[in-house]
Amino acid sequence: MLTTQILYALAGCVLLALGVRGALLHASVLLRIVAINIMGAGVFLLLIAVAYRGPGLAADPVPHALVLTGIVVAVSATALALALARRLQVERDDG
Amino acid sequence: MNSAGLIVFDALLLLSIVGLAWASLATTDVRRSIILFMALGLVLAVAWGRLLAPDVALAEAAIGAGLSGALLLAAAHGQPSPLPPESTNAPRNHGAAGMGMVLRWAITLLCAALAGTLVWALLHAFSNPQHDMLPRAISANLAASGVSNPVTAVLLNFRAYDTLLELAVLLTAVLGTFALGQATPGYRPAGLVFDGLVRWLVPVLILTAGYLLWAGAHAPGGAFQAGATLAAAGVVLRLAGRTRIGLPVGFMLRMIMAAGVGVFLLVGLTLLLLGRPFLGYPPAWAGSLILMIETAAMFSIAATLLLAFLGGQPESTDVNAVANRQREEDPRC
Amino acid sequence: MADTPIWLVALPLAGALAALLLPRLATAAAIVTGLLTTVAAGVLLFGVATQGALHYEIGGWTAGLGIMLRADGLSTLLLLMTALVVLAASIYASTYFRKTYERARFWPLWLLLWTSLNALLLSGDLFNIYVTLELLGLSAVALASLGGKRAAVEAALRYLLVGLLGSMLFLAGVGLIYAGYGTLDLTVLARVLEPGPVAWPALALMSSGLLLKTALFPLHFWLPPAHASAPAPVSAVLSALVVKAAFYLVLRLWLDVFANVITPASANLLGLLGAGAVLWGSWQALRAERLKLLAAYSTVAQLGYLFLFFPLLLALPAGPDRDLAAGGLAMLALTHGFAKAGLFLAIGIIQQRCGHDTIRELDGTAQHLPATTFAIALAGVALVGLPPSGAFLGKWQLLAGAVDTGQWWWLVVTVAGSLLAAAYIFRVLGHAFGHRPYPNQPVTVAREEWPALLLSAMAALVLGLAGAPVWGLLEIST
Amino acid sequence: MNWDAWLPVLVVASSLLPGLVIFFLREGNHRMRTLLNLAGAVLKLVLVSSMIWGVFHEHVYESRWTLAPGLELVLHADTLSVLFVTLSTVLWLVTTIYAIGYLENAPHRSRFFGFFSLCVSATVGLALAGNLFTFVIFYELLTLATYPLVAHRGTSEAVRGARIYLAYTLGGGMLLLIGTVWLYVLAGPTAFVEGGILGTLPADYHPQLKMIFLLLIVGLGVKAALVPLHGWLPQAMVAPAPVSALLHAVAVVKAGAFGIVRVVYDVYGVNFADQLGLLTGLGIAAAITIVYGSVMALFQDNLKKRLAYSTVSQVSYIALGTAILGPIGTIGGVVHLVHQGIMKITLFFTAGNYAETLGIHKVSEMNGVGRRMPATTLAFSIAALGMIGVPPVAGFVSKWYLGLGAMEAGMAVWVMPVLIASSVLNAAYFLPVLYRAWFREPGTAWPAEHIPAARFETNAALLWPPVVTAMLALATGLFAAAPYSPLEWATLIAHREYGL
Amino acid sequence: MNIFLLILAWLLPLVLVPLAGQRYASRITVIAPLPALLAASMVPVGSSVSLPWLLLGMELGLDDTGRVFLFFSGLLWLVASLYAAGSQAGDSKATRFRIFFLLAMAGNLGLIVAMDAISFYLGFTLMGLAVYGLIAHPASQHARQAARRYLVWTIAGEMLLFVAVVMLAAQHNGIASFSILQSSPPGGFVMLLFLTGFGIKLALPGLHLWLPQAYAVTPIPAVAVLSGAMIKAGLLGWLRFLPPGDAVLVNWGQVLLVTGITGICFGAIAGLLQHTPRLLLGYSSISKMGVLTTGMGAALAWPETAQVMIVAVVMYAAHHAMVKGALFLGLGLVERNGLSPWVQAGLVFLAFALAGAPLTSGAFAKSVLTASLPQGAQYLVLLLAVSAFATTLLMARFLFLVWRQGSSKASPLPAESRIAWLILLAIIAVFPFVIAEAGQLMANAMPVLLGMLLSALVLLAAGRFPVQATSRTHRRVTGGLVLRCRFLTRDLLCRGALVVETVRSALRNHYARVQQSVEQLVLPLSRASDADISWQLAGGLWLLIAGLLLTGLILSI
Repeated sequence: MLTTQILYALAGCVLLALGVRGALLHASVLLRIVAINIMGAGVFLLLIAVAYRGPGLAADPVPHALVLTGIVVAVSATALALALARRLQVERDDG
Repeated sequence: MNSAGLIVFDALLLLSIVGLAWASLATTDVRRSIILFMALGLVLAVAWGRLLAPDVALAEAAIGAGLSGALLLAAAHGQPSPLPPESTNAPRNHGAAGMGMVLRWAITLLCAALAGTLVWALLHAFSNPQHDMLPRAISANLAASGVSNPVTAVLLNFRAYDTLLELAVLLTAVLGTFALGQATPGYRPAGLVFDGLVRWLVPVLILTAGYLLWAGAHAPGGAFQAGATLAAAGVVLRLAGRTRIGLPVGFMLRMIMAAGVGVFLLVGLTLLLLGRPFLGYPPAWAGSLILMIETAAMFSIAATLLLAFLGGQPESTDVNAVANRQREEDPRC
Repeated sequence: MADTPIWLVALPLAGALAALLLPRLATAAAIVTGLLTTVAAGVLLFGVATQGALHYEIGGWTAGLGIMLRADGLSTLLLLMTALVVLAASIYASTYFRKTYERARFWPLWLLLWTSLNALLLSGDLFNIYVTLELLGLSAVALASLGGKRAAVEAALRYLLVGLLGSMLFLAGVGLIYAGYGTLDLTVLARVLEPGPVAWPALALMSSGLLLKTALFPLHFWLPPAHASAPAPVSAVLSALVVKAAFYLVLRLWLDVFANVITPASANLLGLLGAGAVLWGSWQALRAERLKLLAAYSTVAQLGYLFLFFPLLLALPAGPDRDLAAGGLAMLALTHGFAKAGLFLAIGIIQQRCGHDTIRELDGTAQHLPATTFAIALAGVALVGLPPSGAFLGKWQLLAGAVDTGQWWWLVVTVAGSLLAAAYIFRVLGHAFGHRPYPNQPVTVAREEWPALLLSAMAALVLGLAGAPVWGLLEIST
Repeated sequence: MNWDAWLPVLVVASSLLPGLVIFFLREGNHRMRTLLNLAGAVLKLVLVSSMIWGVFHEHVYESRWTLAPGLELVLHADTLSVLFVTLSTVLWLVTTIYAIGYLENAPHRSRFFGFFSLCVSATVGLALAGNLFTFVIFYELLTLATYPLVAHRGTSEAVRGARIYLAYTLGGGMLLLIGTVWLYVLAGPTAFVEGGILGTLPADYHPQLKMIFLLLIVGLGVKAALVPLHGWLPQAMVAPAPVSALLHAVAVVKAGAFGIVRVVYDVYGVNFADQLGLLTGLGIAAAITIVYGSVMALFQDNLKKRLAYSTVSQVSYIALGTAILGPIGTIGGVVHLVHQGIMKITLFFTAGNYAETLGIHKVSEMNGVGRRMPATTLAFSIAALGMIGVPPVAGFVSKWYLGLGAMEAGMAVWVMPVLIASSVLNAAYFLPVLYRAWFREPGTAWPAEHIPAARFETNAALLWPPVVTAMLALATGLFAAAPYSPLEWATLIAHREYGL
Repeated sequence: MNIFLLILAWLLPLVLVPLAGQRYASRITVIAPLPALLAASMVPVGSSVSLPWLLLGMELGLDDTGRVFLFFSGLLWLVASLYAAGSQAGDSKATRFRIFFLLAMAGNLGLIVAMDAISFYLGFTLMGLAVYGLIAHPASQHARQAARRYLVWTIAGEMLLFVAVVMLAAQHNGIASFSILQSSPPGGFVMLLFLTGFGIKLALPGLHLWLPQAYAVTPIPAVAVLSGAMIKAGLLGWLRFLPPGDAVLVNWGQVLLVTGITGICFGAIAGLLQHTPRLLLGYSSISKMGVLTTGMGAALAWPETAQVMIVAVVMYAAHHAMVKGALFLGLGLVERNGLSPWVQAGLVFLAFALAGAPLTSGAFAKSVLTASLPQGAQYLVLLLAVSAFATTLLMARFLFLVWRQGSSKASPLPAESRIAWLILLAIIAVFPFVIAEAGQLMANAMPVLLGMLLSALVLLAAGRFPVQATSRTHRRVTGGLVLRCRFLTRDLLCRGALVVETVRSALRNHYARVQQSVEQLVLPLSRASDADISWQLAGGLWLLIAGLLLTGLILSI
């Protein structure tokens, strides 16, 4: 059992929870998107912490690959969400 | 660094991570929140480094912190600050406010419970011996994967299918963005200082991208980091107010967008037709095929991220222009 | 034959690229792709039926190291349904979208959606499922926003955020599983998973993420606006397939992977929420003023039925009775898929021909659009669960399971839901029969109406009368 | 599959396929439509005739098709089904001719005849159903096929009537479904077997079986219009006359009654049902319905509504016959299935004739109509007298056997008064109509004379069907004891049910 | 041949029904009763026909009783048909009259040759209902009322009979053939039903309420057969269903005796109080049916002499049928043609015959009856004498009323009608001499003489002190009762409907109220659409469900 692993995983959990809370409680779309990104960051932190095998030891590459994929997916989703939000803003301004 | 120093470092890092996240979510000022989020991204990149995940650290720095932040900031550009609540038409009264308070606390508590549960589960998971079967299998097969960086091996060989779909996700996102119509024209041009900065920043970024791509095979780096860096160059140019940011238009643009998925798929299907499994590279060819895929992917990623940043299809490339005739009216009921 | 699973993913993906690169030929490319993919689905079904479940290791790497695609009876059936529904909707869409730029925007996303559906149904790896879920979510959102109206964009945005939240929780669950068991392969996991502090939260996280995506009551709030404001072919696929895909995952997780983790209490919770969905969804559908909203709420209700099966399946001992109930579940899901797609396409025709879909002003539709009305009626029969639709057989098994396990309350819910469904369907049909100045030249546009008719007939007639092989196919599992 | 296995399918298909084709015919193509309709009807008649012969000689006609494991769609011809099939076939033919005349130049004829054929297909399927599951399927199909017919006129009243009809029948269908499923779980596939199949179940199932019986009977009772489940029937009379005729005489109402017969005899077995104490309840429900329907009919001025309430009353004779233990009561109930059909269809035909020819919708408008439309009124009179139970019209035969059966079963104490009360009430609401029609002086003008008197008093297509059915009603009573008569057939059924 | 005649007896009238609208229909109608008469005279007693395919297995046959009945009924129908050919000639609705006339004829003749209960019931019903058409034929308010009243009673009677027949058949395993049914006597309840059911047709006192008014309005040829032939169907019913000679039925015989005696007295007294000839004849029929009832009662009460008694009763029935029929026809002649001398003579003769004066059929019938009386019932001789006396008085009053009654002479009857009457008169006059012994013809002189004497006195007195037309006793007594009954029924029905309606509207109101309150209760719920569900609430629910799922998984119940 590694303290580092636990600590970072714990931080990941906190980030996830914070993100969920933010995503649910914020009224602004952009803030919600930020919150979801933070949530994602928490999950990634958790995964990387899981991969950690201790100082000097090679970490498990699989979660790293997963997180890399996850980051790209997250940014894609963010991009689409932002485009929608912007479009909505335009529609609101027009209407 | 000794272990005590490490613990202090860890503590500071974790505190700043949590603190930044908290701060970023506690504010209702969108821009402030975004900047704090970008800061969080940078700190996280450090954390990845600390956890011996340099590939992720690079990607986080380039994408998580950099591009996401840029996207968010660009979106926040036209918005009043702070934003009005999304559902202004929802009836609000004192009772509802009271309910809202209860709800806030309930959600907070439930989130705390969520975190608690996760921690409990993780503690339990960590208390068992680590599962090393998969890492061992990877190192055993690394030689056949065509690359020496295990992360790249997983990404582009063992779990290449994930990556293929991930590129498809990216493509979907940008197509979705396109579907929403024209790009919002014109950003506020940056100042002269920034303009000066651009002159040397862009070539550096492009060079970095090339290096990252090449290095990916054996060291931290790869198509995503490279693509993100390349996109960053475009973003910088755009922020400098340049209209021409190196993006082609029309068919070429679509080719570049499709290239990542296309080459990936082409390789996979060619192998399939040659009697190998889908994406089952012959070990001798694996390195070159992966590099080929990665190159195409880099361009696609760069173009896609840039387009996402632009928030839509650049003008004159829109197929809108192709046909604007009105749909002929049908006999109504 | 053994390669068919990967073709099912590769073909629509290639089609999407073709449609993207050649906007002017997008429709043709899409239809060709659609036909090829449908053939592939048929070949897969044949293969699974004759040779048993198919496994495909991508890249030749063994499961665990690489990603394995698996096609068993259930997934194959759903793949075929997906192929048929999407193909029909494609044919309809080729007339629905008339401007070239609309087509250029629509087809690549459409085929990407199909790719994601097939990939999801075939996936045998938890993280891969996450990626397919995201691909599915994003393409669905992008398509839903194609309506371009403010309502559509607003609904799409909400849909996206909900989807992201769900995926993130799902991913957190995946992380937990990886932390606890060091593998992501479903087949392996099914062997090693055991009840405990890792599996419980993991299942809870993944399930709640998926429940949000599958719009189980009371988490359905995002669905009706999104499905009601999307273009008709998109609505059809969203309602018929996309929510169903998330449900498929719940089913997989609960019945295959986490089979020895789940408990009666949790299954009852799902059943309870399903009951809520049946009643609330039907009630809202009854009150809906627009056809599309009605159809969307009907989807909420119909998904509820599927969840009613969980407590039954858990209570039934493994054996023929359980297989029958499981077959009923699949039958209900299949029927709903076809019926709802047919319904939405028909509504699309009405909306385009009449310029609106307000139920109260539908008087005389039957005179004006007889074939379309007939399609709605057929779909309605299937939604209510009247014979000879497949849903009747499904509901029969639901009722039989409820009686068999002594869980009477689900029986009451099913009956109440069916009656409410009849009420909202015949509210529409009643208007269709209403008076309108006669003569009014009936309009029949074969290319527009056939897809809806065929889909509805599939649900209301074919599945019910020739659906027996479904049970046999479901026995084939990994 | 050989001929014996195909025949039941063909019997169903002979109306189903023409119906489906008719949907796609252009509105103006009435020659083709008529041809299809009549060809289907005649073909069905031929097929059914061969079936009658075969069943009499103990041929087994059976088609099976698996819908799901353990759930089979079974079409099986036994004596009881042949009786109902024949009734449906003959009356369908007549009604089709009538409908062709009735709907001349009316809109939406393709739709109408399409659903009309579907309705008959569902009825025939229901008659041939070989197990409860199949029965339920066709039962629901019947609901679906008749809904558009009731709503056909498209007026708000028609749509409302159709809605009420649907609400009732679907609700009933659900109860039936629950009962069927429950029974299926307890006893497996419930094939219709003469003498019933449930008697062998262990005794601790009996309370459940009672519950199931209640569910089934209530479910069927909706269509059979048992009080208080009859509310839809008077509403549904807004349908066009041929539809009402078919609805009241053959299809819907009769389907419910037929179902009750099936459940009591071929699922539970009448002796077992009696042993469970279920028959008395059924009988009392039927008795209440008989009296209630007749009393309500007294107060109706609208002719079709009066007939509708009369149906409520008359159909329960079948249930009453079922509730009477013993072969004679069975004969009475089963034969009334046919007799009521023939007589009621005549009444609705004639009511339609009055409405179409002279615009008469109410009893109070019928003064002297017998002189203007003697043949129609004669048909009406014969059928009405039959309803009262006047010999030699068919209704008398039913009543005779019901009475004898009640005596035999020792239930005469309450069955006889019900029979008598019903006859008296029938007389009370039918005879004044006859009086008006034959003895009152006509008013100065008819409410709305659509068809002037020419060679016949009205269109030939409208005139002949009721005349033929009235003659049939007379003949079935007069030649009740002749071979192949409904009565003889009912006797055959009773003998096979009781294993005599 | 025999078989054909037995079938043709009732089939021919039916076959002629469709021809009733033809031009020569009135002539054709006349041939309708001929097969019945032929059958009565040519078919040997005891022959029978079985038609198992008809109805529920029809049996026809002819026995002694049937033969007499067939004879006098056929004769009456023949005469009435001929009469009607004249009397209904100017009737605009003659077709309708002929249809019902033929139907009633078929029913009447059919029930006589019927040898099973169902065929009998068929004929009885057919006759009963067809008569309604004859009574209702004149389009007057009176006719309508009378017809309706007749119908109510007839249907009541038929219902009782239906139950009785069914119950009787049930005693014999559902077999309805008379030969089987008569093998054992019916049970008490069935007996009561038969007595009442046929009693209505026979107009027993208390069950006679339909009769007087019906006689008052029915066209003459119809009322002739009604009063002559058809009313006797009740008697035939008794004879068919109640096997005489069984000791079990002795008590019922006593009941019949009492009823019959009451009928005799009531009919006579009420008849005397009438002021129109038709009503008077009606009550006279009630009185005479009392005689038949008494005879039937005697047959049942003394089983050993039952056979003889029955023959006597049947003979009496034949006598009464022909005389009463002829009286009505004669009355019709007076009504239409006025009081010509030869009609007066005929009527006087008939009056004597009915009263039972010597040398008439009445004397013969009464003497047969008296002779058949069993030992224990000699007191009935006195009763019969009283009856004869009363009849004499009635006939005297009848002649008086006929004489007083004016005649319109607007539409004199053609020759056919007169010939018909004359034929009947001739037969009445001749047939006692053919079959009776001399002693029998001389019976009954005393009471008739006494009656004549008293009548003459009254006539003289009346001439002295002109009396107003007799009070309308009948209307007040019977009509009042009937009316009251009808009002009561209608009242009850209306009240029932009212109650139903009240309950229904109450339920409806209640339902509306419940609906309202439910709506108010669930208003927030029903108004709430999902669009209003805030993001936060949904999110909270989501987390809650996740938590519950976890709890459900952990707490494996």
